[in-house]
Amino acid sequence: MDKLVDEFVVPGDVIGKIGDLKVRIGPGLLQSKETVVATKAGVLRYSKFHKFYWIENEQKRYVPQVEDMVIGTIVEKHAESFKVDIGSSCNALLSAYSFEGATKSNKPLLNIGNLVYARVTVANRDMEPEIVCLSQKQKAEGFGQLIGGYMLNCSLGLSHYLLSEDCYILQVLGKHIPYEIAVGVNGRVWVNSGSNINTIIISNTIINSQFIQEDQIEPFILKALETAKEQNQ
Amino acid sequence: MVKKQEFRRLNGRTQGQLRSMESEQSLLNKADGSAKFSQNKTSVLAAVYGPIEVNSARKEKILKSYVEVTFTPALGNTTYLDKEKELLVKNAVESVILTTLHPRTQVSVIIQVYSDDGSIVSCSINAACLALLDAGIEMNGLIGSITLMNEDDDEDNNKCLMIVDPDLNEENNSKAMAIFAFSSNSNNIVMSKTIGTLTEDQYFECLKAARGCDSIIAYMKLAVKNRIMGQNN
Amino acid sequence: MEAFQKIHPLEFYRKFLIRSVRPDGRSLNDTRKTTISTGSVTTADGSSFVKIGNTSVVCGVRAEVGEKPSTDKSKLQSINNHENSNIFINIELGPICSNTFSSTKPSDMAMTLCSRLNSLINRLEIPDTDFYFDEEGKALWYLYVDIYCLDYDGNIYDAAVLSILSALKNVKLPKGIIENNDEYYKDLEQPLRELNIKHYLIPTSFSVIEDYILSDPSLEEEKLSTGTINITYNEHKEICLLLVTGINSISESNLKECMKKAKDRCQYIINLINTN
Amino acid sequence: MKEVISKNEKDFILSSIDKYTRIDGRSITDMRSIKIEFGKSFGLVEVQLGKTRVYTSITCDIVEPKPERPNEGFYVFNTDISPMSSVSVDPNRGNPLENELGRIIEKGLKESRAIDTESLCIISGSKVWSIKISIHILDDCGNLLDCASISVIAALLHFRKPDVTVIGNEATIHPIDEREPVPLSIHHTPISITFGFFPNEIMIVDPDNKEESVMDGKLSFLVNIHKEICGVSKGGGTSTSVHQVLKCSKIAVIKAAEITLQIKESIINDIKTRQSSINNNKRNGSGFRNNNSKNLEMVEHNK
Repeated sequence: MDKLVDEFVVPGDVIGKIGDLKVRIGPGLLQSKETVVATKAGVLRYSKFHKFYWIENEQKRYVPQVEDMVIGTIVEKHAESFKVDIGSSCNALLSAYSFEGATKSNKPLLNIGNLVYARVTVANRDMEPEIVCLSQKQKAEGFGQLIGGYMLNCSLGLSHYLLSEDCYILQVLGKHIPYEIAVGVNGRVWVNSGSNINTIIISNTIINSQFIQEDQIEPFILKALETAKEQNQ
Repeated sequence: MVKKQEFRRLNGRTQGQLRSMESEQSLLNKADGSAKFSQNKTSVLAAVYGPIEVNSARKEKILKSYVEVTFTPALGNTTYLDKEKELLVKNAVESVILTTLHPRTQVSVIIQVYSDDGSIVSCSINAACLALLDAGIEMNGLIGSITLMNEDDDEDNNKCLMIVDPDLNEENNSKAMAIFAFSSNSNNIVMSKTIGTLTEDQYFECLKAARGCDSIIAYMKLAVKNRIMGQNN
Repeated sequence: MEAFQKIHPLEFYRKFLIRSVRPDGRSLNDTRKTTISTGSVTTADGSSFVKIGNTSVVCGVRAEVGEKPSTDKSKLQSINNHENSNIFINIELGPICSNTFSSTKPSDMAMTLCSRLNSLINRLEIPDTDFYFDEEGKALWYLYVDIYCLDYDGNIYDAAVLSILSALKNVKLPKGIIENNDEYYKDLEQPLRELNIKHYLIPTSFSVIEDYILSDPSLEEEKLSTGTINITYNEHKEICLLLVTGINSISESNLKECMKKAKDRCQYIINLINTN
Repeated sequence: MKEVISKNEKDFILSSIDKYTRIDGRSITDMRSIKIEFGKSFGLVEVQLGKTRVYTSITCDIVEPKPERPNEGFYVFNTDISPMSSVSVDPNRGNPLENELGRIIEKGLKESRAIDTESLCIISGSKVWSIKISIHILDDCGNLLDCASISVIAALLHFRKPDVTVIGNEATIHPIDEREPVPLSIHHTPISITFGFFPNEIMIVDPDNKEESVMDGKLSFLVNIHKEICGVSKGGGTSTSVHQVLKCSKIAVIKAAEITLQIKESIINDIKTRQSSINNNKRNGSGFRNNNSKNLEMVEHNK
């Protein structure tokens, strides 16, 4: 089953037989009568820890999955719930009670255009996705409204990379500029820092990080900081 | 027996020789997936949005996603001739997309012709396939298309010569033409259209020669591999 | 039984297809009763009315005189551009024939059919001299063929091709003379002459439902079908148009089988066209 | 499906413009980088202004002129905002922005006599050139008017029509490979520069789509290299003071000069590459590229 791991696959390539081994297949793979077939073009990855196969590819359109952390923009406001755009094919439903400490009397004051950081609880192809602003332990833990700052759009691959623990870019940025960041798996990143110029520098480094080598990121940031200092003299 | 000097066409290509192919992917910023495919002077840009919300409720399908194709020629506005090209591209593309994975959504493929120098429908189908791969739409295989043409052999004029991938002036004084589309996962005919009068054995001769379409599919795999692998290492 | 057909149309059809019969009693290869009558519209220069099962189509031909286009040399002579042929076909699929069509915008199907028929008409190879209004051919006859679908129950392509062919056979064009190069006078003494159409066009259509091939599909069958095959032969069994479209692909053997079925039907259609 | 912009982004853009900084690091009077690519034959140009992309194609054919103007040719403009430019464009419903764009460019060219229709006459009364210009908007990332006007001007300068010799009233058209094709007669090249206005008297050059959704008003100048203003388009929004309009026109003149130089340069070196490719074809005598031994030549451009 894993002779193709870390190899480039194209839709229609047969990955292997299921046989009796217990294995989970993720996005980009499809089981059709005992064989697993690739449905997207990309690199086949296998994580031994979760026994999980998936295809890593460069994509912009987000397809909701359960337990994904996403950033959404509120599009409609109803009495009991909000409609939130998370960049997928249809808007997600956010109930007004899915906030920490929200009761019938004190509902969260959100209106159209606000940003929320939420977790996807219901996601399947026949139903509207549903999101909540609570962690599994029903605590806020960073979920909820994002105030101020700036939101940028990037590809899904980059947002996964930013979420990985050893993400080099965020550590380097942290050395030079104090900032606050929320990364949504749907290709949206919310950044906030002391001054507008710093936020702009952070968002530009994140967007250009795909195109410049790792060792050139630090000089890129330092140069941007100098030009910012001269500008506001 | 002297080997007959290999027949050379006006533009210097031999009978079965395709034009040199160039391709470029994810060049548009707004589209979910985009690709430019050009065969010498014929070049086409294809963009894909999907899966997105259906723009008119009448077209919404309950169990499948609705595939919509828009074909705009290089000059002026679309005429009824382009509507037929839209239908050919739509059928060829819809046979590879796994539409049942995203019911009640829409995948819109937009084709813009840069310059038309013959076999424009085949070039559009190849460009659409590359754009779908770039957008990460679930597919069960790649689709490639090829155009063939019958020309009167000037030596003995009852036998006619069958040439591959004609350009515009070859196409304009051709006796008959046939467009084929094959997918990579089965050697059945996905789409075929003939223009002009062909006898049956000429048609099946064209069908046999159209298997040259596998080289186009092989090229597409290489193109996507270079783009994705090129980025990672 | 009605409810079952409404809720699970595919299951309902599969039950019939297993025994290779269809709900309306036809076997898989049977075609519906086809009737062709010509000359039904007296005001047109040529007309025909075709009925295949419930699908009925009226076709009228209006002939007009016009000068010879001066820029014919620079226009490229080719099989797939339509400017140089003197026949212009337009098909109307209005709300009268089925509720799926809107009256405002011409539907995609009508436009694709129109372009397919216009490229098919060149296969008739009608000699240019037939279109001469006067001897030297300074003025030409232009034929505007309009097809109106009265009732759409599947397989509109076959009905349209048959109606065009029989309408053109019914056309009678008078000779004429030109005076001081812009008045056209019809010459009534000379007999009206017909277009000598070299080739017959014999269309047959199939639709594919889960690897069963049904010939001459009705509307329900077209809705359920995942693939369509249109084959048009002329009387020398040469392919004038072969169109394979649809979501699942069709194997070569199935295609050969369809071709054989289409050829068997050729003679029947030729007699049908010649009788009326 | 509509483009959604959050309130946080709007507030951030407004506050950063107050401090004279913009999101992509440009200063207030900076235009985005312009990339001009020429197609396979004359008159096909694709221009990228930042991420906005516009493709223009020009063709010509011979038609009879109008009886009341026997020796005037035609310039036919056709603008089409392709559904690929943004998800909110619906292909089957008309788009008012299309004709607005087309009209501004057409007026800018025709009324300022940048292009004249007399030069298109071959035989007065019977044969004139009709030039068809199709503008396709492929990627809408703000400021479509500037990108479209640059691509139209580049296409007009780059286009060559076949050479025609007139003897009596018989015109012979020489195909392109026999006789060197003739460029169009373009007198001057008006380029559109658009300004966005923000509260407390701040104005920016070349707004992108996020700034466009936030700005109060828009003003476009069509300026040519001789510092003449060929057209002004102010599409509603806040009123602007005279002093501001004058300042805008000064900036517009400088910017237009830079852009016209860049267009002319790119056309000159494209013509050079086209000449050299034709020459080396001629030199090896067979008129086709000599590396066709391989059955399939794979050329790969990768961004």
